[in-house]
Amino acid sequence: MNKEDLSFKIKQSTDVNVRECYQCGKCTAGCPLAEHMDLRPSVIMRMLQSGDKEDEDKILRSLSIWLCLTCETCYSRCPMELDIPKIMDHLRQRSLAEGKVHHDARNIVTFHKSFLNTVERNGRLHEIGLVLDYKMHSGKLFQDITVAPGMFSRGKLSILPEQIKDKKGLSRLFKNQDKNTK
Amino acid sequence: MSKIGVFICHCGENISATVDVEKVAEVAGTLDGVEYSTHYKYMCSDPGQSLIKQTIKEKGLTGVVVAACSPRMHEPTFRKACAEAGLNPYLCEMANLREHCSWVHEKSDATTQKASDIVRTLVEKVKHNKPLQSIKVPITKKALVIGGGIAGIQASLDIANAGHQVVLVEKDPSIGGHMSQLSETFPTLDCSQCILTPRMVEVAQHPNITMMTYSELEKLEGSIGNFKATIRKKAKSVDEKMCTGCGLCTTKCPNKKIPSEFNTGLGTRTAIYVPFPQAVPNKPVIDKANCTYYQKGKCKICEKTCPTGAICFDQEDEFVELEVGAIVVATGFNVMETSEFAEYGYGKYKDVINGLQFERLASASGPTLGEIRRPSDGKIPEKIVFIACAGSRDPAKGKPYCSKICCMYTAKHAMLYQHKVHGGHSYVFYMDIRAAGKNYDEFTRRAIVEDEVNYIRGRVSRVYEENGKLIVKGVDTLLNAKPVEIEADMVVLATAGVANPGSEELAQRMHISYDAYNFFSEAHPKLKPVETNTVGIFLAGACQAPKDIPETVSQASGAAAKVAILFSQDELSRDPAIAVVNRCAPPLFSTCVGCFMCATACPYNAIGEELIKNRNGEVIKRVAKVNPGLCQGCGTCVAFCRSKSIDIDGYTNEQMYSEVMALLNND
Amino acid sequence: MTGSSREYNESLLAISKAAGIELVEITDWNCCGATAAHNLNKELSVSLPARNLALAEFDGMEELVVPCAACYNRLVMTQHELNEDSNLKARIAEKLKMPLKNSIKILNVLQFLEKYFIPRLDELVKYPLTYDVACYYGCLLVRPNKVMHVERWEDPMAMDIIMQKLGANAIDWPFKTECCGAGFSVSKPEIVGELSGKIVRNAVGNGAKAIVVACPMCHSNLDMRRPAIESYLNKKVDIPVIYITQAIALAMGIAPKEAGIQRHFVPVNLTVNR
Amino acid sequence: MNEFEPKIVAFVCNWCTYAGADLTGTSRIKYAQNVKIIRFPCTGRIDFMLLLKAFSEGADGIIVSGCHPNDCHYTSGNFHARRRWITFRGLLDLLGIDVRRIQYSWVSAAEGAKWADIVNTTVTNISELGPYADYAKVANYLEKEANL
Repeated sequence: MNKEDLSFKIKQSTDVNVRECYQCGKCTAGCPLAEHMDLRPSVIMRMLQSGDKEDEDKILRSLSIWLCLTCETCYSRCPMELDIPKIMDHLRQRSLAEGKVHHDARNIVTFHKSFLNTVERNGRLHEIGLVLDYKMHSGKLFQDITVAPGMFSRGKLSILPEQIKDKKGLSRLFKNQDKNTK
Repeated sequence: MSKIGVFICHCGENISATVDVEKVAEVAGTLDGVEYSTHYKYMCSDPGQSLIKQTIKEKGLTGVVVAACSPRMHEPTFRKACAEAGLNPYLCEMANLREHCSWVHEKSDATTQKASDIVRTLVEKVKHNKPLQSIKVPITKKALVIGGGIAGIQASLDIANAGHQVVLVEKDPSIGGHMSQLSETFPTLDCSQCILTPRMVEVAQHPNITMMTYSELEKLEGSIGNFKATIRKKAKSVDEKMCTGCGLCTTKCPNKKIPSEFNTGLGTRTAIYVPFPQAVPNKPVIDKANCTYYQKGKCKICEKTCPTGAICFDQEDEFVELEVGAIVVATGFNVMETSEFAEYGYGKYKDVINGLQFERLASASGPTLGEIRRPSDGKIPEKIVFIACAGSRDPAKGKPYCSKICCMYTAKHAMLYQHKVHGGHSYVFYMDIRAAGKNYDEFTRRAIVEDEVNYIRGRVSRVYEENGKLIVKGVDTLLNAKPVEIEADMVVLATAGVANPGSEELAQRMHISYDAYNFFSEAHPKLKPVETNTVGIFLAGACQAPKDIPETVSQASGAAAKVAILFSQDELSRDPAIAVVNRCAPPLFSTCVGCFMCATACPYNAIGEELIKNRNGEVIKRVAKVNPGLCQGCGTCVAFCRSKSIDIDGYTNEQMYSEVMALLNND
Repeated sequence: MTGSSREYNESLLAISKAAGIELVEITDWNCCGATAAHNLNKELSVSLPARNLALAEFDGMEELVVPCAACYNRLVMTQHELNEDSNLKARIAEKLKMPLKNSIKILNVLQFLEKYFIPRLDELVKYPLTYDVACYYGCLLVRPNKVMHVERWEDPMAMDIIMQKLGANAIDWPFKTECCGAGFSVSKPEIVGELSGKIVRNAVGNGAKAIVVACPMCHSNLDMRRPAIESYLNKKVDIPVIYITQAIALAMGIAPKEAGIQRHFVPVNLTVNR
Repeated sequence: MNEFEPKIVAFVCNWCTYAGADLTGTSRIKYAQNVKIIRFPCTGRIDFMLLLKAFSEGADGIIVSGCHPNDCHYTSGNFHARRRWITFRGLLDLLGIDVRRIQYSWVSAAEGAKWADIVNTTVTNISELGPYADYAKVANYLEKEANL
């Protein structure tokens, strides 16, 4: 492994060695989202093994890494016990840092950011706040408009967020973090 | 004054690539007592050995250190060379510069320094070596073969045909082993039973072979040439001499629903049973755990039925002691329990079976008389999926090794299915096709091209049942990892070959080595594939590692040849590294105080007592005495002796202390 | 859990109260960050749950009952990662400005029920449930199995055993641990429709009259996202989805309203033989 | 590399650990050079006085390794060794030798990788403990007790 290789950086940060993958494909075979992926898990593993820079760029720009739901099925069945979800986390963070997020994945990223925003603001999840934040950033103003009234009538949405007391302590956790989460 | 010769081997480049052999030779030459020191490319070659022999004669050496590979590899070679030059072979020692130095370190000064340290240590040891004479022991020319599968059958026949007595011990009621369960064999598609059963009959009829079925090795003592084996003959509850094998009892036994081991649970048998129609011996045994009489105290229908009165319920296990000179272990293998693979549904879905079960379905003598039918409803499967590497090459849940035989038998299974079910569809999920063997690759190609078996490169992640079909979720890694879903009627898992249960205990009973997976270890991976680390015990077949029939048969014949070679001699030279009790001048005669701690420590009962008498014949002392015929040279007694009166030749206190001191004083 | 999974909270508190078990909330707890954090920011995904662990320790608790499967998963993973990496542990404790022993016992709702309810179910169950149910575990309670150590993770039985004890017939079905689409509930609802749709279809096909869950994410996807499911399956499906705690509440004779049964999108019309 | 290179002697049996160490070589698994092996027929043969001798001659650490329980080529030598080791440990305390300087282990003929592991861990541990300096104490003891 060359120090420049993405596989090397993955090994450094996650302690997962992609060289161990022998391409049996069991991860892809069990992946609930394989059908929707542009690059399937086992293909990503193979591309990482090659160290090809174009391939590495393709991975970071792929939709696949954002479609991964971290359901952990691949990891739990992998005969080599390769922690693919951990690799996916790493790839997502890198894709974000390098500004390579796939177009169709932007709203997924937006949702995650909105989620963390509400958590940072309130310490807890506030669903209306989350959805409003998400809608503002994603532009999907009318999505789920049919669900919301139902949630109100069932007492499932509260207008005011719950807040934690020690906000300072919490914000310390968010500080000195990767700026990408903002 | 010692005159030691040091001979350093390059082993091609195996040693010289990381160790500066010239430097080591130079340093060795300066050691006290070293007369001559040199290095050479291949010390074990003929010129290398000649160099040693010549130097011994020219320089009048009193000891030799060959610094080369492991003594476990070439100690006999170099000791023989020394003997040929007139030097007592036990004055030759080996310094292990390859396995313990050059192969495990990078090239550096520290590596060379370590090599020098090792050489110096052995030089100091050899200074204290004494000439020893090898011990002669007579050989009992009778062999014990453990396991009556094809490996044990072949080994027994070969040894017996060489004119020696053989006792064949089999734990099941019949010999035949796994091969008798197989349908056809690859790559010829011969019927397995058709080629095996004549051999089984030959064993039964051979005048030199004594067959002991339903029996197991209980205990093993002694050593090469003179083992003493205790065999437990499990109670068959049937008198073998009176039974004629008419089989009437098995038709009348009321307990008919016991899963048949021979049919891998796909068929049933009775409590008094013969495992299969062609069994040898064709006489039944009573399975006590499932017999109504043994369990509930009432029934005895078989006894009433038997025309010769051969049933004897009060029979007990019998122990037979055998004296044998050599042992062939041929206990075979088993298939892995696949219950760990919940994702494949084995054990949950009746139509997910393993390869051995498929053999029974495909066998003309099997529960479906050779028709491929689903165990659940007896329907003929229209779509069948074979999953290779179910447990093999799977460090997470199975075994990291390749089971070697599955690629071939899976191709055979798919082929048999296509021959038997016209219009059927078969799929094989595989990772690699390993078909190395004569006509093997041609065989798998035939399955793909002519029989139109669909080979899909990829592993299966999940098998589950939906609407009466087994949904197989796999992947085609050759098509950009495209997910593949097949609605199958039956799934066959090519489960890993594993060591037989009880292998570990058996190995411990015989004191032979076994590997991390409980397969028995050969003495050398390349040059001693049929020997074990315990001389006189040989291996044959899949108890050493999964292997196919031709390979098993070759190894069995190899083991038989080793036994025949051993039996071609009348006596045997044994390593004289045994314990001795010292002698000293009167009035003590020996420093032994007669506490006999040594005797309590000895695992071989090799220590007796001796009375030391003075000139007048009066007993002045009772001391320990080692019986050289029994002592195996473990040296436990030496560590136990508080007066330092017992010592072990080849590993004396003097030698060991010298080694320790030499090793640590490298300034 | 005062939001979309309010009924989970209500039912858990109701059955605990009825069984005389007191549950204490961690003072000033925060959100674990869920998928968002570990997708975007590794350290945050550990530090957020770590804060809760430290708070619980501060409160002097020995056992932490975590009803939400996602929170449970994050907490267990955090505990695991902190124990594997002492540097990370020190760094995070520094940030939290709180000591962190990291030894608290974390129980998910099934383990909690197993420990405190199963031994007493005979006495607590007044109105046995008699219908066929599909117990759905999802991902987070069982995977990664190298950390969760669930027996038979491909075919877990813990919830099935509880439901059998409540009198119901827990059907054997293959989708117990398939993924429902979880984090895509808002951002990719069509994928949730597909993944959850397959699960619902299989449960119905195997004769289940209700799906029992132990995870708010699973619940919201199977219940609230029913329109997306129906559009994927191209037909109407009315199988209700209830929390295991609600099932227990019903069997204990607690009023359906107290267990939040009325809060579901798919009406629950499971009658109890009173 | 550390400045302190510990000297470690390994007392191993011929049948399991020596063969296991051979396998380490055959498998080309690398390990630290500090450990040198002395071959015994069996761990049962190892007189623990030899260990003291090694300390008195300047060893910083010792490995004793043989067959796993039940695997002894001579049936029971490794059991005797284990029993002796338990008694010997007490003696070490008395002599003031840190018991961590002796690594007692089982390595079978099939465990090449395990041998490399044991060597490397022992070297790390002994490096942390530092050089063993109390030769005199042991030498005295040996002179008195073992007449050497």
